Amino acid sequence: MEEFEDDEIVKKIMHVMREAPHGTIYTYEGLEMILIMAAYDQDISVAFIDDGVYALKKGQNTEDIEIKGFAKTFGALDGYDVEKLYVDQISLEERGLNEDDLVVDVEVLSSAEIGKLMAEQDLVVHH
Amino acid sequence: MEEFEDDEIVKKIMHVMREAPHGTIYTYEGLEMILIMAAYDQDISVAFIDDGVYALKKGQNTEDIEIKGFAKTFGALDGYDVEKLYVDQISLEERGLNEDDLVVDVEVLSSAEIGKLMAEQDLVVHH
Amino acid sequence: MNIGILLKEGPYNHQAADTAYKFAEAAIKKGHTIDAVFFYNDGVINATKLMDPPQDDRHIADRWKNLCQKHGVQILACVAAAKRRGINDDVLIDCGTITGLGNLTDIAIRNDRLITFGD
Amino acid sequence: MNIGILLKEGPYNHQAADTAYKFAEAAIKKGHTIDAVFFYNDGVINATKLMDPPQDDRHIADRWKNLCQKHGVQILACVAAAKRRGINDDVLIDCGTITGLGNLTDIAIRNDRLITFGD
Amino acid sequence: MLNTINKSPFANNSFETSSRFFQPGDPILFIEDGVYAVQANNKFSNALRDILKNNPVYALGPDLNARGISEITAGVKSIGYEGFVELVEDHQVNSWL
Amino acid sequence: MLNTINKSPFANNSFETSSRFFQPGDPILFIEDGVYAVQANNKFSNALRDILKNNPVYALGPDLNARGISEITAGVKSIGYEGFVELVEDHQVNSWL
Repeated sequence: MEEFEDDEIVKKIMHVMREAPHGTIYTYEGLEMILIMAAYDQDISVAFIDDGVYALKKGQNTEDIEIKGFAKTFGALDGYDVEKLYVDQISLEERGLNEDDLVVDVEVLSSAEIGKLMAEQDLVVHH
Repeated sequence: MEEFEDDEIVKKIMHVMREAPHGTIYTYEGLEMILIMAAYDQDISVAFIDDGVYALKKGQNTEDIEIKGFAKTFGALDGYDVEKLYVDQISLEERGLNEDDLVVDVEVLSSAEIGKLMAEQDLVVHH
Repeated sequence: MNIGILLKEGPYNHQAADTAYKFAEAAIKKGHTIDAVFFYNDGVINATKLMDPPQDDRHIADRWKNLCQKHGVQILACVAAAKRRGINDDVLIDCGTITGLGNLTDIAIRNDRLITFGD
Repeated sequence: MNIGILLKEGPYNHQAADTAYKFAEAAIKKGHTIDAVFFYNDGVINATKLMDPPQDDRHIADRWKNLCQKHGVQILACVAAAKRRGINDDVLIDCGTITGLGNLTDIAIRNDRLITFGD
Repeated sequence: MLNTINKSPFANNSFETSSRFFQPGDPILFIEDGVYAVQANNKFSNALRDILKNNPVYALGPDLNARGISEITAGVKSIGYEGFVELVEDHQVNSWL
Repeated sequence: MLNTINKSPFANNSFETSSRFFQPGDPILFIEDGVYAVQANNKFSNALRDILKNNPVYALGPDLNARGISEITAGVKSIGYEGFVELVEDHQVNSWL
């Protein structure tokens, strides 16, 4: 694979958010990675699984813990051409949440459906 | 409390091992802390709960992962005057282990019994 | 009341450093003495003066330095843990000290509380 | 086969740095090319030359330096993650480079695999 | 003894395990990602109600707000960092990690 | 796609969760503290046997040895770092963290 071809290659890259926000930085630094990779015109998707769904919860206000919030950025990902947001249905239900609780429109899928999408990727990165 | 009294004070300090060995350093650096505190003639005990019981498993050989093993040191803690080793019975059973699988003689107690001992401590440190 | 703090995770990656600081701040405000903040495990990364977060973010190393300079809180990093992770006197924050676990034992003995923050 | 590695945890505290290294070593032995090891999150702590573990323990920073010097593996640390944790050019291991996430994206694009190690 | 729990009960077993060790009357304080345990009507609500029979239960308000948790299980009290300090004034601390 | 799992199934839900996403035929590789899942006769043995019906399952031998695990669930194959590399030759990798 030669260097000059890089610009023409579009890889299917899925980012997986599986950790709760704020307790650790993984979701936030993961979001930074997503934004950069999207700027390189790759075929980006993001899957929210387990506590990762909490990253999308409405009403987060991090002022009192003095950590920068980022729910708004997740809500504006389509502005960065990241439009494929998948949420694992069981993860949502287990947490007593539904789509109305989330800051952005997402596609709620079964774990099997997300598993099939994972299988189609060139790259899966967990954060 | 004045400085010169320090030597005379004996505090009841319980160290809690709840993480598996080797995947993280907490058990190993926790052991280093136990050894130092024991040298200060404190009343030290160690409770092994959840995956912490794996720290005592016989037959650990870390050669191929090139990480220093430390099961032998746990087995020799009585030489450092650390003789109160408590193992949570449920944690042992859940992992299909029994006392014969461990590198050292321990007191196997119920969670309630260990909880009572915790309540008597001046200090509890989780590793 | 005299309180020691044991911090077991590095800055930014885990909230532990933030919670420990907010707790210390509130305790001081209520008239308590924070004797020391002792960094252990990855907690020693809190002690580097090279930390350089984005301008609009909190500066965790400066928080520890200020606790030390303004409120006399000892800011201590365990030497063995620090050496493993590349923290030495060359990069140590002002007012911080690299020390041994014996010092932590003294802190545990002489204070009314030793409170652990980690992950 | 061309392989990139993404390492998300610091040395010693998590086994991830050890597994990543052992994997890289085995891949090179089997004739594959490790294009780069990219440090992210607390992984950037792997890039400090101040690391000074006990003599009888493995030296993780030296492992990365050797991979770079002997096998041409790029050793890269994300600049934003590095700044938060006090890693800059002053403490960077020989043969290492501080770089941006764009570089990681290039690595993801040009290699057959990008394998994540973390915790 | 004050028991603090800082991990999400969905991801980690610290909530489930620690509850076997609580003594009657011990206060329990959820902090950081631990506060997800007290969100109303989730799968830990029943376990929490059992604990509330014998133990006062608190959650750190700043952490609840950060995570957008506005409805919490009845009987759980939201407190600030000052409240955390007040609990520490009255109790030794057992920080479950 | 090769799925790697590196957390103890007792402490973390990554084994339980990831198994909902496996595709038939996908190899599964347990590494680091993940290898506790394949210890014979523990509470995950049944879940593992279900997975073995549709997926080849491996565990990293150096990690098994480090943890003193000598008996593993029937059907699980112990491999070295070279075996890990061979799996990577044949598959993209999904590292569950």
